Amino acid sequence: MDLSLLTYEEGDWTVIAVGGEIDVYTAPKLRDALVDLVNKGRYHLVVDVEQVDFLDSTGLGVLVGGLKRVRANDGGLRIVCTQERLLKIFRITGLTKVFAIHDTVAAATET
Amino acid sequence: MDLSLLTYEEGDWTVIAVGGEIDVYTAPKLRDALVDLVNKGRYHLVVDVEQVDFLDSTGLGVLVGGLKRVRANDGGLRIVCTQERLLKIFRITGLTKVFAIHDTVAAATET
Amino acid sequence: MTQVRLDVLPDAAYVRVARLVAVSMARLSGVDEEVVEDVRLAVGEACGRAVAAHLQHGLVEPVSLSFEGGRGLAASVVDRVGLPAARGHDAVAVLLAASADRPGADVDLVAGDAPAVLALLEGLAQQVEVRTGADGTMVDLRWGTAG
Amino acid sequence: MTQVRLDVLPDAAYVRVARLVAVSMARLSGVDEEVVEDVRLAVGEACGRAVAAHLQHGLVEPVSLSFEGGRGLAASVVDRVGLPAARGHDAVAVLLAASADRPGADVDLVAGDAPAVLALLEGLAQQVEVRTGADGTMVDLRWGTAG
Ligand SMILES: Nc1ncnc2c1ncn2[C@@H]1O[C@H](COP(=O)(O)OP(=O)(O)O)[C@@H](O)[C@H]1O
Ligand SMILES: Nc1ncnc2c1ncn2[C@@H]1O[C@H](COP(=O)(O)OP(=O)(O)O)[C@@H](O)[C@H]1O
Repeated sequence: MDLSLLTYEEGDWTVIAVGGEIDVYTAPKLRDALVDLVNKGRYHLVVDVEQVDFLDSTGLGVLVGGLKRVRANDGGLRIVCTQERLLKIFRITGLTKVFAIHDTVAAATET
Repeated sequence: MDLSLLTYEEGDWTVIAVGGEIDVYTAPKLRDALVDLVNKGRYHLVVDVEQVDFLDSTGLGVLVGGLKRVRANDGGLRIVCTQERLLKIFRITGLTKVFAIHDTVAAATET
Repeated sequence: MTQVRLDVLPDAAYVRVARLVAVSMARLSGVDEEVVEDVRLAVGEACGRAVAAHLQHGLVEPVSLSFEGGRGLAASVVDRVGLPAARGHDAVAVLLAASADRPGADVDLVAGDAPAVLALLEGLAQQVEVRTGADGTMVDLRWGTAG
Repeated sequence: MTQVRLDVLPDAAYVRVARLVAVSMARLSGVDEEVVEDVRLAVGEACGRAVAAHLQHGLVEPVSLSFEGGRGLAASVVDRVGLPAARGHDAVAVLLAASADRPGADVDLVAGDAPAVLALLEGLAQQVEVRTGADGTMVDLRWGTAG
């Protein structure tokens, strides 16, 4: 029912590992975490959604919002996702063209 | 969502180990199993509800119906239950006075 | 004020839907997880009773459930089987009398026998109010300080 | 014929209740477990959109969802925000235009941006029908051969 967030550094990148449901109810928590990181000067973010069970359009909106914020600071926001269900959602909404989506945190933080 | 039934012999007793939800939807399946056993001449039954997640009044009705059937043949129907939630339901409906409720299958089949 | 209302056709299948909505509303209202199980069972019993009453009388209209959360939960279950008007213990007596001519627990039923159902409602809800009337029966269940 | 109807006040919290009912109805209707996830998300999106529309226009009336099962599932989500009357692609255009002046995705919202929501409805339901009008908007979603 709830959202879990685990944040850690991986080289130049800050990884946010998300678990649970990202929906209208929990998306604000993720948005606050992203805003917080940007305010602290972290502009290279990886959002790992491998442990996410549910993602809706409000969650997508928060990810797009995060991307805009880091881009405004010449940064980037990458996604780690191999779950077919979630990839389908990124595809349907055209966001596979907006986000770089990687299979692993290692691949996402490589360069 | 569904009901699982495992039937085995333990001395003179026939044990029905029930799992899942016993409700309006699945109770007929349990009733059929009990009727079947009685028709086969098994009048000493133990219903083990340790793996039951949900039990409602239709499930209780099936247990009471089973008890009536075996009693009509000088048999017995005992319950194995240690789950406080289910014991509460037996207590509220006065069925702790109707059924012999045991902690283990071993205790239920002792004599 | 009702926050969520659920109307279900009188079919055993939808008792499960009613239980799910009750659990969801209880969780949204911050009801303790232990008590949530009481809500699940009690609302299911009230809904099963109402559905059984409609089936028994050949009513095809839906059974209605209303939920109001907040600090606790109020759930109201309404059927449309006309009965003599009564409240409280008298209404319970009316329901028991009305169910006395029902087929026994051994035939296919959507609810357990009426004494068991009413005992569960009284035993599981923190407050129960039953009202019978020509328009039907209302069973009001409360937990915590909703409403 | 509607088997289950759910009315929820316009509050983000009840979108979860709508999702649960949708999933439950899909399972009762024998929808494949893979498709059940599509039902969960699509009905949630349609309900979130309707709730957001009510909130945006200050409507306090409930949003309505109707479900009809059988071999497959039909789910209908209705809001009461008046719009120019249109059907099909025109109705989608009306919804997109109506949402254009909405605050951006960054403020607290109950639904994602309209293009994303409509893309999800089209992408997840086997059939989508949108109708707008002075009484509000109806989004009809279908899977399998319900209705
Ligand atoms: N809340 C949202 N949910 C899903 N997709 C969104 C959301 N907001 C924007 N998008 C999508 O993300 C993509 C980029 O959007 P946006 O960042 O607003 O465009 P731009 O970068 O041109 O300003 C578009 O395809 C848009 O539909
Ligand atoms: N469907 C049911 N669900 C729960 N309790 C029931 C059900 N049917 C009967 N009981 C309860 O079981 C007890 C014994 O019922 P019953 O076997 O009908 O009585 P008797 O043995 O006197 O005929 C009573 O307390 C009754 O309320």
